[in-house]
Amino acid sequence: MSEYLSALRITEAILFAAPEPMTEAALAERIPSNVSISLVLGELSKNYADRGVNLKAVGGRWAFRTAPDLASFLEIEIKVNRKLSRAAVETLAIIGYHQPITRGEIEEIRGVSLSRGTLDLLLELEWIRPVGKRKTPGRPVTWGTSQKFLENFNLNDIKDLPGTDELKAAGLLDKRPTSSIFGEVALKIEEENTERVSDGI
Amino acid sequence: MSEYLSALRITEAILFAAPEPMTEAALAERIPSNVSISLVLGELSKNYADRGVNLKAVGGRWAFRTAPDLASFLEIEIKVNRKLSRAAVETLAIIGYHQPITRGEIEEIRGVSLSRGTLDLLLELEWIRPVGKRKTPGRPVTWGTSQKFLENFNLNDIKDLPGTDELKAAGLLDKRPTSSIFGEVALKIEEENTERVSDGI
Amino acid sequence: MNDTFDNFKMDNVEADGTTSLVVDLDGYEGPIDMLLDLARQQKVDLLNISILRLAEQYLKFIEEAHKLKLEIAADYLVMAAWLAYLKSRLLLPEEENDEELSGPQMADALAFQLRRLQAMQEAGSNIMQLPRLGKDIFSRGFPEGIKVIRTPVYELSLFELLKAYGDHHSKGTADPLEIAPTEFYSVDDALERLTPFLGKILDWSKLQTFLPDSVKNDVIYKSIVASTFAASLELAKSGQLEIRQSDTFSPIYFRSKTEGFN
Repeated sequence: MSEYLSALRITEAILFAAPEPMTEAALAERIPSNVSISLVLGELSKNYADRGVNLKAVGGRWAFRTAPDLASFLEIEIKVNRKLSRAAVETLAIIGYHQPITRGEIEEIRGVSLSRGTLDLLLELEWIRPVGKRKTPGRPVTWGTSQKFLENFNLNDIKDLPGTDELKAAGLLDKRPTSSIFGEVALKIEEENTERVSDGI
Repeated sequence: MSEYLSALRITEAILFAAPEPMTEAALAERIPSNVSISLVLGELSKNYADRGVNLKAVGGRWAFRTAPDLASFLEIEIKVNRKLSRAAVETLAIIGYHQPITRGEIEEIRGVSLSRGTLDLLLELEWIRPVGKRKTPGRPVTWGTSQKFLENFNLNDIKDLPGTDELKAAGLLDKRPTSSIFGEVALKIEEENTERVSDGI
Repeated sequence: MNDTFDNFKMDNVEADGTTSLVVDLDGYEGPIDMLLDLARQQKVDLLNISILRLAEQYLKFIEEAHKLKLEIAADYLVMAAWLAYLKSRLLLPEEENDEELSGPQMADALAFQLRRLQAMQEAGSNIMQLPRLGKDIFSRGFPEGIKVIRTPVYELSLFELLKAYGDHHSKGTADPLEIAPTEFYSVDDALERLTPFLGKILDWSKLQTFLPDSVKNDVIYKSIVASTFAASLELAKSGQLEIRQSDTFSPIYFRSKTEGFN
């Protein structure tokens, strides 16, 4: 058996057996060193493109997934998906498109203070994660989406979120506070919000 | 898409996603009724026969399994650094200094009985070896250190192990803990001791 | 804050009498969200929205709510105050003022905020429509897993080996305890050093002048200073020395005690 064919089979087997998506680097370690893993993954994903199972890159890692168009045939059991609140969906989108972003900035965009459970819920779903601290007074935590978020929504990269380019072109991914333009009244709103937030904690 | 092709894709996806092997009957329920499931399964298993993943019937139920010849590629060997137990280190040292020595004699020196695994582990590491039998009732095995022991500790000969006097000079026969209140001086003393030990090798 | 408006609906008949505006506050996510909904009901592109008209609608709503003696959350009232101010700025001729934004600039800022929030609301529903893992697409149901084989590697240095032997060895034998000589300066050493000077220190002299010259390192130096000080206290107690220090951490001076000087 040629080394290339062997690499194809090994990669296929590993990706089938692995419980989690795998990085190219981890896969490359397991195939003959003179075979390019990108070539192998390219051929495999082409092989599987029209099948019931596809080979996909999710969150920069590779995994087999059932083809999206077969969803209706695969509802083996009815899963009770907790429906996310409007606030949670909106917050998730804001974090997705504006990350890294602080709680305060999310509140700016939504024009309302975040209720207690919203970030908690997204954190519990492991869709968001703290990614750092803003170098501003108080050093607030900044939030971003997680690997699990990408895997759950079948995205390879955060740039693959629907409409990213259009939103960017329209200047809508600007998280600058509009309140700075609102003047004193806005400052008052902000203060009240801040108080409420800290009350809530 | 033809119904047959659709049935192939659905079956493939179901078998991939199913948490356990599936019967033909259960699969038949999910594909267009005018397509024969046996035909579909036959074609799929032929498709996958030479691949990294095979479709197999086990006990009348169908499942994807990684190809048996690839088993070795589905293993990861991880080297884990472990610390030897105190008992093992002490036993090894006693064998080093008192060889040839029987198990009973080791126990006498240590004042406690040797637990089951201690000698086994040292033997498995190939640091000790049986060197003969004591000419006493029961003819117990005597133990000594191996070539690998010498290699591991970078010794030319077992006689190069520092003698009791040298150990004492190096402070290794002294139970008094080096007190931290002596500060830098103590540290310096300790360093000197360590140097003296390595000089002795 | 939404519970304030539970199940509250009101009809707002437009000035032209054509559009019936239904405002249901139950489920609004704050005043901007409500403004956005009012804006959507204008059925024009947000880029061309009339902020003035929007402000009027919002104010009208707040007014109606007041008439019905509804309790309104502070956020909504603050927004009303701001919109009233914006409205006046938009209607009155602009004064020259560099420090403040003009009415139209303020309106633009609000329009931007509305557009941005709307974009995020749409983005949210787009995200939720993506095929989801475990709902629309599935991973391997029965992953065989990658077997991890752990090979233990034992590392032992000669030092550890010898140490173990030494520790064990000293456990059993009752060796006499040998105390290693320390290089530290004892109080006795200091007394010995100070004694020859007694009776000869006619003027106040710094403690440091009595220290031995060849000091090897800092720790030892500190021990000498401490011991010398302790010794000087001893000598002062026995009436052979006087000690002076003018302030905390300031230099310490010694002088021989002269008989009958007091």
